[in-house]
Amino acid sequence: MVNVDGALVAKSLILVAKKVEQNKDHLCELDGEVGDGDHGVSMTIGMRAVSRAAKDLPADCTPSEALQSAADAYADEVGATIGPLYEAAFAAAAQAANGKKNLNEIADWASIYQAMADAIQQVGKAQLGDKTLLDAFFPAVEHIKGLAKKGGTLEAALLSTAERALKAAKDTRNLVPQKGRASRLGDRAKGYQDAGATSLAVVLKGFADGVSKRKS
Amino acid sequence: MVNVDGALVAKSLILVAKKVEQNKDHLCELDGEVGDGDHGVSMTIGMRAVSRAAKDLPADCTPSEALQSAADAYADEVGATIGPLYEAAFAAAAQAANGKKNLNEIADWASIYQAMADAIQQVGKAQLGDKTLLDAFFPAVEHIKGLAKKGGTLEAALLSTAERALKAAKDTRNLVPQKGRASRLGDRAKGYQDAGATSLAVVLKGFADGVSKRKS
Amino acid sequence: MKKLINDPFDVVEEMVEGFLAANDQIIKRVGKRSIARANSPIAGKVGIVVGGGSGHLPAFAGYVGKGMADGAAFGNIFASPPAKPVIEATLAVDSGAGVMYTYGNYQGDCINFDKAQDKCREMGIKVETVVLNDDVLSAPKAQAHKRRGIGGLFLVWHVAGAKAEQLASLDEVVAVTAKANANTRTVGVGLTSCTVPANGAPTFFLPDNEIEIGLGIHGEPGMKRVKVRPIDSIIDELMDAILADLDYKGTDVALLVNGLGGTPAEELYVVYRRVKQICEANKIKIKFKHVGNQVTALEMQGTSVSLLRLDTEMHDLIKNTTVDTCMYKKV
Amino acid sequence: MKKLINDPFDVVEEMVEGFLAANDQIIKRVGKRSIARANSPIAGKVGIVVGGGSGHLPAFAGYVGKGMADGAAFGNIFASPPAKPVIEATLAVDSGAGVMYTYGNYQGDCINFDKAQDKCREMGIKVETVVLNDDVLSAPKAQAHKRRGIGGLFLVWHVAGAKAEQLASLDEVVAVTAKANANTRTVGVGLTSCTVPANGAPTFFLPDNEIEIGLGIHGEPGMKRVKVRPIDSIIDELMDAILADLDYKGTDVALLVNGLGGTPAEELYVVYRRVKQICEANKIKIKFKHVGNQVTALEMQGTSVSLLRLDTEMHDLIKNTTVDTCMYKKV
Ligand SMILES: Nc1ncnc2c1ncn2[C@@H]1O[C@H](COP(=O)(O)OP(=O)(O)O)[C@@H](O)[C@H]1O
Ligand SMILES: Nc1ncnc2c1ncn2[C@@H]1O[C@H](COP(=O)(O)OP(=O)(O)O)[C@@H](O)[C@H]1O
Ligand SMILES: [Mg+2]
Ligand SMILES: [Mg+2]
Ligand SMILES: [Mg+2]
Ligand SMILES: [Mg+2]
Repeated sequence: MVNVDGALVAKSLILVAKKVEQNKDHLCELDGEVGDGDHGVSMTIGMRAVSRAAKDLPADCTPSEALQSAADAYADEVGATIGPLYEAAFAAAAQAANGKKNLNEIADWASIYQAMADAIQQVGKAQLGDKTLLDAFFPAVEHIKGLAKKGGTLEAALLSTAERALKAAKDTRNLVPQKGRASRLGDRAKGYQDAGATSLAVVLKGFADGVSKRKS
Repeated sequence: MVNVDGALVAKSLILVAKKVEQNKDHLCELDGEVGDGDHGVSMTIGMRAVSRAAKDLPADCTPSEALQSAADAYADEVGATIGPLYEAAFAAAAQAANGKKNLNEIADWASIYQAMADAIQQVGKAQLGDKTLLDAFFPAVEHIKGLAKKGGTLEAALLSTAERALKAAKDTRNLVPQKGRASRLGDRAKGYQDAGATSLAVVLKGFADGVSKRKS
Repeated sequence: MKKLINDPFDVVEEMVEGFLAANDQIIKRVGKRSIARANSPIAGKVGIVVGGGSGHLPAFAGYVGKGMADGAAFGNIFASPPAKPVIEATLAVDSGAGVMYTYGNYQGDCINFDKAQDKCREMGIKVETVVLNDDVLSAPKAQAHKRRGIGGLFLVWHVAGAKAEQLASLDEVVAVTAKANANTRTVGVGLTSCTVPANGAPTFFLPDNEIEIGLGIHGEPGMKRVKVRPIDSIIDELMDAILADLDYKGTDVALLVNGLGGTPAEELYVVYRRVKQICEANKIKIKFKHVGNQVTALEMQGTSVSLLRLDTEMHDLIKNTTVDTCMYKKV
Repeated sequence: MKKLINDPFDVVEEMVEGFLAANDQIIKRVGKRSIARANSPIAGKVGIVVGGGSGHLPAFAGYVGKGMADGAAFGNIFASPPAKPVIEATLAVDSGAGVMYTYGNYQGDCINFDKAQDKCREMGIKVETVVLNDDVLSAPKAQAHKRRGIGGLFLVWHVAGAKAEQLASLDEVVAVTAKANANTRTVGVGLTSCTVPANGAPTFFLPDNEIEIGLGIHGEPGMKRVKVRPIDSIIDELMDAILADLDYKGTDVALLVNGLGGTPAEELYVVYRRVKQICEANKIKIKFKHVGNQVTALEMQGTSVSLLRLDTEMHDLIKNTTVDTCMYKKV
């Protein structure tokens, strides 16, 4: 079993950043169908800053410190809608991880993901079904909460949670957006997968791979 | 044998205008290779004005009056390089036709074409080989002067003169332009057929068809 | 993608650097992504802070200077700035008379500016906000609060800036800005999309025979896609939408025919010609007219038409104020 | 082709109509294709008449107004006006102090303006001409008289207009205009071509990874085609060409980073940033700087950089003159 200490959380953040950047063009394309085509760019800019901050962390940082550095990086660099959402999410994650030397339990991550999703909802005021990243995140949170009760390895739990998020992201296709610029298109935005939900799935996959120390 | 009176000259001018407009896009394309892509447009604007003026002429106008109306139409509407050139050309044609009730002899047209080419040279100061419309016009003038000596029908003479102009226009491909904006490209402009030479051939074809009363 | 840029991720940084250098007589830098008038804070004057995503020049930074805005925050391309540069601009322009934020109605801007407002109020600065929502076609009238802000921003800020220049109180500046916004309507049409540099491909694809009615200023799709047709009939449709939304008949207006960035000025004058004909037919008197690129979307081709219904106060404010901002001057 | 137009053959007519209506405080119509300042002729003032093909706004008509030109003639798109509108403008602006024609060096313009000059002189009007040829890359230095006029026109007219505004004599206005021209150099780069409306297709095709160095303002091909690369290295090459052609080291300059019509302002500021670095490295002091669309080619994308080497006279002329033309204002 891996020991998910602050250093590994930091490494995971760097991996998340890499994955997001690899998906930049795809995320922009999705956003371009109904929005302004910049989602992949905003996420890349934010995660590049997160990555830089993670690399600057001391080796003995706590998980909470690592997550808070991500929040701070987002705060200054990104703006847009997604900036405050991820800033709040990472800050809430840091809060949820506070006092912990490591995040080795599925329950740790369940509470972190829950805190992140809640924070995003608090800032963005979106409801389930509004066709936002929450439509990927909330199902993922429910999923990992179930796994925390059931038990199993952390690696497997994070991976299947990321998969759950991706499936949910794909399901946003049928939703009519209620928030952000896509909402102005109404039914015209139906049929397109939500960009933010898709990037959220990429982020969760990044954490899963980072924690299980796998490469891709 | 047709009687080329003022009315038929007017009709020919209308036909020339129609032919020029039919060739608009092609002429623009040629000009666009080395110039600013507007030659077909300038010629169309000019010949539309010529056509309008020709339609307004009294039925009993003289050939000279018809040609002068074309000069006046060009003067006010076109500008560009081509405007003053054709204005001068039509005015010189009117001058050459002055006092004549009809233009039934090959020699009439030989002197008209000669006067037109000379006027263009006087205004534009281009030499043979400078890759301008004169490189189509001068060979055509030489050709019709030869025919005037040899004899034959006017229709056949004008037609073969237009053909001579077209061949000469095609031969401009190998020239390096010395006048106008294409001249700034130097050798880069080699290989492209000169737009003005091409439209000159269209104009001469229009006269030939107009006089022989053929449709196209 | 072909653009006059270096690394696409450096565009905003390098653009800001060039913008500052080119306008150093008018503005100063007050943070990495924030500027203020060189002589800020101006004693007794309400500070007007504008901002939003980059890619809309002259909006927003281009309007910092005498007669319009006092400070601005730059976001990334088409992305609202974070709260930080807004706060920096606020601190730089606050003379004690208070600060007004005014920007187009986009979720990202609202979230980030509100955050800045909260923080600045905590610091004891009086901050008020007027969010602008002139884009008629972006939501039905019953949901006008959801409409986004586009070209009309320029007209509203003309009024707001003039009022603040007179050293009016924060309440007065807010009131006249809200009034100007309530009397401003815009409709737009897009011919092409545009390319976010770090994206590298156009945001969407419009076939060569289709245009988007109701297009915004981010290259995002508009309200409906229609076939290309003569501009007069398009303008007729746009003006119908404006005139149906607010009663302009017989009133005085300030008018903007706005270019979206990639459209030649010649075409904007063809548009103005038709707009003026329609105004005349509706007995609308055009008191101030502007034809040009004021609120753009990178190299997008298209136009928007904005009308601000004037009362005497707004009319005189515009009339009597010289404007000398980075990118817009009124002698 | 997608444009905000009706019949492509009506574009110039409708554009002129809109232009006149939008600028009726500044100009009046004096012919079908000619305009003059509303208060022309101005007693004792040399009248400056500019003009050329349409498609270059603000050039040329956009510069009619206080501090720049007195009259202008509109040609068709990219086609010099005939002599007639030039004559109309001349008659409208001549106060008896004489008239100066000043325009870019294109064969069509030279022929038509010369014709107008001849006719006006026959009528007893004093007319002189200064043809502008700032485009370094359009001919080698030994054949500088063959060079065409592009973005630098704007800088030269700034000086010329200021001198005429001071009621200087025709000889003096001509002299300072010629001096400004002799001290102005421009180089340009094009990313895309443009579409003459009545043509309907782009003048030429540039692949998505190629640009044209030395491009003019008619969408015509430039001097050489190169692969896309970072703008800094392109600007370095352009500035090398300028600095090799005229000695700017240690001098004061007025500077223009010009947009060709379809390029976002953001990119022009990225260009300005680099130009400024190069000027600093060469101890060139930028006294006046302009970043924007001044001499355009419809919706062409690209930029040109112009430097005018100032002496005290030209410096003070620019500095002390307010400009209030149709499309350019200097407070
Ligand atoms: N209120 C909201 N709450 C949660 N997520 C949201 C909200 N509004 C938008 N989003 C998410 O943000 C994504 C768009 O982000 P992005 O393109 O970066 O921002 P912008 O719309 O400002 O350009 C959407 O796909 C959606 O998932
Ligand atoms: N000095 C000249 N004398 C004769 N013909 C000329 C001269 N200069 C240019 N031309 C002709 O004019 C043509 C270009 O005409 P056009 O495109 O209408 O004018 P512009 O170059 O002003 O756009 C050239 O192809 C050439 O044949
Ligand atoms: Mg977006
Ligand atoms: Mg041409
Ligand atoms: Mg955005
Ligand atoms: Mg031309």
